[in-house]
Amino acid sequence: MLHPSLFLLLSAWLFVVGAVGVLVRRNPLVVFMCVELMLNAGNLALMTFARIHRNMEGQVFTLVVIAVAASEVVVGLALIVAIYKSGRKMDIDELSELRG
Amino acid sequence: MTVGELVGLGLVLPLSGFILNRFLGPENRQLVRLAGPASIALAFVVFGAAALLNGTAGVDQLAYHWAAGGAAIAGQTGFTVPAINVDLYFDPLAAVMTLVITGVGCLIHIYAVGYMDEENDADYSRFFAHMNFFVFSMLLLVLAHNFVILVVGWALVGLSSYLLIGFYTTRESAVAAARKAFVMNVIGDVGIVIASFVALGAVGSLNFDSLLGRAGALPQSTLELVAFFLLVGAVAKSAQFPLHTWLPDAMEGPTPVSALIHAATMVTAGVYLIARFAPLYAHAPIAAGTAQWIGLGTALLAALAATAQNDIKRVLAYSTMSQIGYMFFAVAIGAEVAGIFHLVTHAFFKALLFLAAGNVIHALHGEQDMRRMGGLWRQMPATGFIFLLGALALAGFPPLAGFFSKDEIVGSGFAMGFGHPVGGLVLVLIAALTGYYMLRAFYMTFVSAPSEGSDEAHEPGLGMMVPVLLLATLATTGGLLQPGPWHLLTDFIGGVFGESAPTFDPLAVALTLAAVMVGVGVTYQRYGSGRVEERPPEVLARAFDFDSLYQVAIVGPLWAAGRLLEELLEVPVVIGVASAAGSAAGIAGREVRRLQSGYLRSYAMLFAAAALVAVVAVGVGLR
Amino acid sequence: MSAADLGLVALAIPAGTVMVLLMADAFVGEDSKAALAPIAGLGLVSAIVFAVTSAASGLTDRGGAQTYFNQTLVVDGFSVFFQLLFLGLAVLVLMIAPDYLDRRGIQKGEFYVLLVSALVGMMLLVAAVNLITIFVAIELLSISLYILAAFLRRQEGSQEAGLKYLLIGGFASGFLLYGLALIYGATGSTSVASISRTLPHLGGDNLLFAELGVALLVVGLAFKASAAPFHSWTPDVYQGAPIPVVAFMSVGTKVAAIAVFLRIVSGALAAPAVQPRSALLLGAVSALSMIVGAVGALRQTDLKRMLAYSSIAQAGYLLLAAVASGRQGMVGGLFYLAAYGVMTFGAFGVLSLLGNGDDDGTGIELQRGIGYSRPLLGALLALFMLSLAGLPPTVGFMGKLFVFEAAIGSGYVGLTIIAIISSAIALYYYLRVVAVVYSPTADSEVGRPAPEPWGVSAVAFAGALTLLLGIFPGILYGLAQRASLL
Amino acid sequence: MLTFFFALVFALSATSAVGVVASRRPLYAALSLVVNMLSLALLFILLSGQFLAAAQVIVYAGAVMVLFVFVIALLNPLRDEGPGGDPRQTLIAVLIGAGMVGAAAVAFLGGGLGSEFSSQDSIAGGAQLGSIQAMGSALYRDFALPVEATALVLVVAAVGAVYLSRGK
Amino acid sequence: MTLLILLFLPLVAALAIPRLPVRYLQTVGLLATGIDLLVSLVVLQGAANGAPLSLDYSWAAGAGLNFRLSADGVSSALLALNALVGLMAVLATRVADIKRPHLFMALLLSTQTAIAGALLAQDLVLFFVFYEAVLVPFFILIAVFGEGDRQRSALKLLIFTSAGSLAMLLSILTVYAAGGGGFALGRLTGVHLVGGSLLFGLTAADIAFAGFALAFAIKTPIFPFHGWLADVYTSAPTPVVMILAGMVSKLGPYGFFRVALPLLPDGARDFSPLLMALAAVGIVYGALLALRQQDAKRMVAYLSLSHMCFITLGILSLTPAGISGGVLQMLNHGILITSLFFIVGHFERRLGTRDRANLGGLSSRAPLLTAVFLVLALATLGMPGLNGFVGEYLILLGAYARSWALLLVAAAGVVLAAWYTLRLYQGAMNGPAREADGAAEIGAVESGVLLPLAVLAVAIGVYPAPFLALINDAVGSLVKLMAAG
Repeated sequence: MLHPSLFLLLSAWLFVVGAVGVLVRRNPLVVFMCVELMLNAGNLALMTFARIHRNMEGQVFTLVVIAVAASEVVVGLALIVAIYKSGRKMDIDELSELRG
Repeated sequence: MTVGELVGLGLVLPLSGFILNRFLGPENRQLVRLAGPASIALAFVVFGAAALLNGTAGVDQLAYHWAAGGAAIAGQTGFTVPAINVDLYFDPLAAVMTLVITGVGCLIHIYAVGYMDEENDADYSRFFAHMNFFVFSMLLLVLAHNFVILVVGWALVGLSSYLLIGFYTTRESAVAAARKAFVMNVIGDVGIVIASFVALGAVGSLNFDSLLGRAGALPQSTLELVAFFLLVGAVAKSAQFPLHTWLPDAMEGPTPVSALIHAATMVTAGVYLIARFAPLYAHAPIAAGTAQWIGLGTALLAALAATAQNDIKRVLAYSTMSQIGYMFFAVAIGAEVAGIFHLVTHAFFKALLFLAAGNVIHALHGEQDMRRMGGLWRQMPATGFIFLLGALALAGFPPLAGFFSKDEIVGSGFAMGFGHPVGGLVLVLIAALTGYYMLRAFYMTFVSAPSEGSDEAHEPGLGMMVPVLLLATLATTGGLLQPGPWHLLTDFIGGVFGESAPTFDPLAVALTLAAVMVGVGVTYQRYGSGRVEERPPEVLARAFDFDSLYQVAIVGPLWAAGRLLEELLEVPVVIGVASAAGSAAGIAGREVRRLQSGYLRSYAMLFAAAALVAVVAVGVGLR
Repeated sequence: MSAADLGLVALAIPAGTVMVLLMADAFVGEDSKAALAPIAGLGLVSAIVFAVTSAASGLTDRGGAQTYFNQTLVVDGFSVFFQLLFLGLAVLVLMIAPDYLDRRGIQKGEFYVLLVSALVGMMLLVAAVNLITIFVAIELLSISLYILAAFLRRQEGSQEAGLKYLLIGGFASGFLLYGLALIYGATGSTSVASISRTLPHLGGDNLLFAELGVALLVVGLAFKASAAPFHSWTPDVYQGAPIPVVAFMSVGTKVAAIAVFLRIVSGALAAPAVQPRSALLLGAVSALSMIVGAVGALRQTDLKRMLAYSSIAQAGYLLLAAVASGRQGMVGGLFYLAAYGVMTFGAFGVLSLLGNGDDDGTGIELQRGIGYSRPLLGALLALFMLSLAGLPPTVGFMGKLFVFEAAIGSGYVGLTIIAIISSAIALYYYLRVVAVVYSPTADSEVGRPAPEPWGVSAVAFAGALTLLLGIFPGILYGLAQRASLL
Repeated sequence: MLTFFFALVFALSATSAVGVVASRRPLYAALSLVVNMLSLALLFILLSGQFLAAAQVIVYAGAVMVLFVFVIALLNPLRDEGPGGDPRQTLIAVLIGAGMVGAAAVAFLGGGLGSEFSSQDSIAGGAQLGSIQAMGSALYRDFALPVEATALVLVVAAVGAVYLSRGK
Repeated sequence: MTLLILLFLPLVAALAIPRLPVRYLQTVGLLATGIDLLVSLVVLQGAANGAPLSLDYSWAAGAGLNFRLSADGVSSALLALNALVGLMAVLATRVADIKRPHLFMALLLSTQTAIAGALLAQDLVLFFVFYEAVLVPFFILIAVFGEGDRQRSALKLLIFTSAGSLAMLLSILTVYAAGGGGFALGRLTGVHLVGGSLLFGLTAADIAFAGFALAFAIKTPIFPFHGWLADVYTSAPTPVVMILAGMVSKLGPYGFFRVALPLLPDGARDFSPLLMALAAVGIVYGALLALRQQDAKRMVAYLSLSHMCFITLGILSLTPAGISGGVLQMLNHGILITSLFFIVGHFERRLGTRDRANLGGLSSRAPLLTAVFLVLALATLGMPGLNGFVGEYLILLGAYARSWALLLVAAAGVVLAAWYTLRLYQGAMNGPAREADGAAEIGAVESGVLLPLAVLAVAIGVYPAPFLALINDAVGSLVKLMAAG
């Protein structure tokens, strides 16, 4: 049952669901979560490939991604808080002053 | 001095007269009075000397190399830059022409000293400068020995003509007439230019000799083409059908200009040209035939038109056209000497007529309408007599000059040419018309009931009368050059054309004389009794209305074409393409801006869709 | 120390500078944060000295290269070329930034820390020869720039720019990561060298993974290079972010991304089975960028936005060099990258100096007549516009020439035609600015602050380079040849 | 047993992901994400990534998600934010998603399920994949540079977060 | 060194200008262009003696670029014309009337360097660099100092010409790729492009030639690529349009002569009939539109179109006579169109109008202007004895060598030229005086511009031999090459 294909398919599913989430959700927090989902999908693929090839590179990569994703979240949340503090609605569609 | 140097000197004299008058004249009227006629008189003397020294030889005098000519390049097609010299050719034909030009020109200059006296200093000097320049150009034309110099001379006389027709620069009609004359003459210039190309292509040189020397050996089509395009030039310059409409309008110029340029000399350049290229036309029957019919047709058409004109100068203008038609006919059928003979005598009596008319116009302060003249015989008997003399000479009354020259052409018409003796008969008919309209002009001006205002008219001063009298003498005695029993002109220039003594045709003389008598008789019958209220046929008065025809058929369509092009092509398409491209880009720019909605989700959407396309294209589509 | 070691030191110094700045920030009073700029500058200049020494002591296209850290990093002519470019850029930005920050009231120590750490990310990226290093480097520079874009944290525009950049950047990172994972999955290694060895022998699923991986890698990098259709963030972020940041990121991110294209996508990953597909993808992205960038800039009324679109088009030209491949493409690409850096920094630098008070004042119409009121800056702005337009005798022209030359040489005539059409359109909007700059106005003499000596000398330096390298392209061309990987 | 366990985790992961996207409330989305991450940690264990599983739980499910929940609470916990707006947008998004899933299916299942993982899970040096020894030498010998760089990323994030959320 | 002085002196002056007080602007401009004119005569001397000056520096060695200049007969003649036209343009500049005189003068001078560079370049890239560089100062000059819808006009100039030059760039690169190393003109001469019948039966050489042809056809311009012409010429200030029409338009035919024909003789042969036909149509087209124009400046603009088509007709006839005529006519047209635009500008400045309806009867008030204008107008319409005729004669000869139809169409253009030129001249100088008031006579400055040009027009017309001799070698070698290839 432990077919690599299934793991990869799951990772693809997670990726796609995350991507679709970015496309449809308007709350920046949720969008963020969706991005995390996509990164996690990448991680799952990396872990699967590491298992296939039986080397540590994929695992190290995954660890790095986890750290990086955490950093991104920290920055993103700080930014969202900053925006919230300046009194704007939590809707990315509101963030469309810059356009054209 | 050699003949060549004399010729060069003779050419330069009028040019220096031009320069003197143009640059020093405006401040010094006295200088203009002197330098204007004197430069021409001196030139006449110089050319006389040259003619005497030269005899019947042909002399080529090189002035300088105009263009060195490109080196021939192996294997190339097309033409190199041809070698072109500024050189002058003086032979009996040129001698006759130069003497007529400078001789008659000198007399007219002298006349103009008085005639133009009312002009202010600037205009006075301008007039003489341009007259001198005309003489220079005309001399260059007849002395040319290759096509390029011919074109230069040809165009420069056109320019002088333009300048002098438009002498009264503030008069709208004069300005328009000048432009018309110029543009139609440019058509002629272009014709000669094209002729020169064909010649260059055929013989590799622009020199007349290399073409004429091999005229018999060249393909027929080449000869016809050269002859045809030369004919275009000749027709334009000599105001022959269909490029004739500028000449009547050209009468807007001062009368001495009409006398010199539009009667005696420039307009006969076409005749000279065909004579100069006689060997060519001898081998180009189609072109020669065309020339012949053009001459005949113009002679008839102009004579008919002349019968219905009321402006005295216009009568003379149509008459000039008609007489040049005679000359065309003559040179086209191979009677070159007869043509040149008529050219010479015509220069005398037509200049005389114009100057006489000038006297009248001068006396009436610019009035040119014969219906408002009449009865001037009383105030101006001398002018009247001289006008009558000129009219009769033109009509061909013996023993005046026109009698001999015209008879020689009519006789040739019976004897030679295309469609003889029809040509001769038409010429006889025209002679009758000539007699009619010239006497009509005389009657209307001098005899019929006087109109008001003509009382103050008086004979001009001596300065104007002397040249008129000299011309009258020439018009009377000019026939003595070639009266039949002896033939000085043929002896002199016949060698150029290989012609021997002219044939004397009594029948032609008799017919012509009779015809003239009929014409004169009709005039006497109609006008002898005094003022006649006449209504000449409109179509004749307007000379068959070629002006309107050209306006409708050529000028109008050109303007319409210009307008159509501007409105349908230039503005919307040629210029519009930039705006169209600009607005297309602008629209695209707007679309891109619209896509850039500012909504993050749509950015991500675009991103994801593009990524999907990329993945599918790479992974699946290209398998 | 070998030449490569010197290059490694040049890379290490900025990383150390980050730490120094962090500490210095703690000791410097709120009112004198501008003092951090010279500190950072000192560090970077010393790094430049090392990099120059490294380049001068025999590090060329053919020799002297060395890998470090178990083959995750390489110091070669290529990387040192870019180190120099980035270091120079950062120093110039440090020259214009303090005054701008003062004007906008954001003179904070964090700015310098983040600027230098983004620089480290860029320098790491061009030297990275391992997929993990590549990813970390990209994230390092990205996260630094997300924050810098939002550095005017009280300004709505800047906030919006930062958040948009961050969200769509994370989205793109997802694609990039997945691509890298697939490449790793196909080859079993994250080392570029070993991938490059394995790739030609792949077949079946693994080849497919590799191809899809490369496709996603291209997508992720194209995002960083702001190439269409992954460009959407660019105008918004450029408009909202502080100008010195834009000057830095517009050059740095794009140049670094293109460098990865040159080294990795068109270089190491250009196995026969993969190369045609990645070239097709790159070609399509390049063509789209050239068109979208040129067309999008047409109707802009704000210079920053216009330059953003123009940078999209420039990305297209740069990718053209990557598509062209081969030595000529590489050298032409390197030349144009440097040219792009100089002129783009210059353009944004002038804008940064022209701003006043609490508004950037970057509307095109606002520049009317500055050719007279601020002759030097006006002339420089005009010069940078001409250079971006690719008109001689500027470096922009030479860059385009070499890139197009390479593209034609490799047979990409169609792409070159698109590039040329795009250039033609671009002339319109660049020269429009020039005309505005020199349009006489009634009151163009008033209301401008005094010039700032450091900033002005920075853009003047860029201007001098723009002209000098345009007139004597041989200098830069020689450097590019030495830096070429092929 | 293992198969059942695997199937359960698999299903949990797939559905919790959908929960993240489909939850109308951010808090539910966050909780779904926690479930998802935990399920992934379990899968990591199946893939011989014990260390990573731990990291996943600690960093993601622990720190990151706490942060999320904290911010949600700070902002507006009850705010309802279903997938809304333009239904066309959603439709296109779903279509794109379907396309991607299709592409992935073709790529990953094109050749059938294929063989299972080999039972061998020792790496080249002899150590077991994901073992602490292997991890240690990989992190601190082979990939020291990216790991150090990651440290710099974390520093940057800290500095940035402090700057952005700081009061004045 | 002489060439470098010739090339860069105006640019150096232009760079010095921003620092000058306004009252020295014109003096410096005159000095720079005047000295440049003298230097150009030295260069001309060299070419006339069969020892053309040239130089060759390595520019960007690795990239195959060389800074290679040479001034053969054709180049040096046009260089002298450039310096002359530049001098006249500076002379025609009214510093006091211009809002930003420094910028104006600096740009005006910098055009000199750009044009001279294009005329001197012997390296394709160098040629392109200078050719493109010409555009920038003109864009600013028109966009900033022009009249009417000046920004639009400037953009038109930009869009049209840059579209052309980018096409040329493509061709340059194609030729370079086929040539295998270096951009030197001499090396790439007659380069062989592989690829027959790529597109609609066109060969690679044809397509490359088309790129060049498009650029030069737009620059010249010839019909139907002249969409920018009327608006741009009308918008440009007098000194600017003098250089633009007098010199810049020459870069088109010069480009054919120097670049397109020698590099791609096969393409030239294939395209020659089409281009000749377009040129012939353009002659008549320009003439018909010139006839209609009410604005004297627009009229001169279309007149220029017609004449430039003549030049193109000659050069594309690929015959020695036609090419010689075309090249000579470049000089003639440069002299004449410069003076005509100056005269129109003079009307506008003195009388406040250039609407032909308001002009008339100036001859009595301005005898000197009348005389000079007459000479120039006559030369323009191709009066034999003046310079325009010499070129036209040879061009028509070249056309005749190729086709009767072309000859006749072009000849019709000659007749129309007489018509519209006289409309222009007579409309202003003759007829009854109109309301436009003011002292129309030319003063010292205007005479300084017009008299030398008129004297040149007469001199070339009366004694063209030295001018033809000057260009003979260059034309000869081109024709030899075309014949061989």
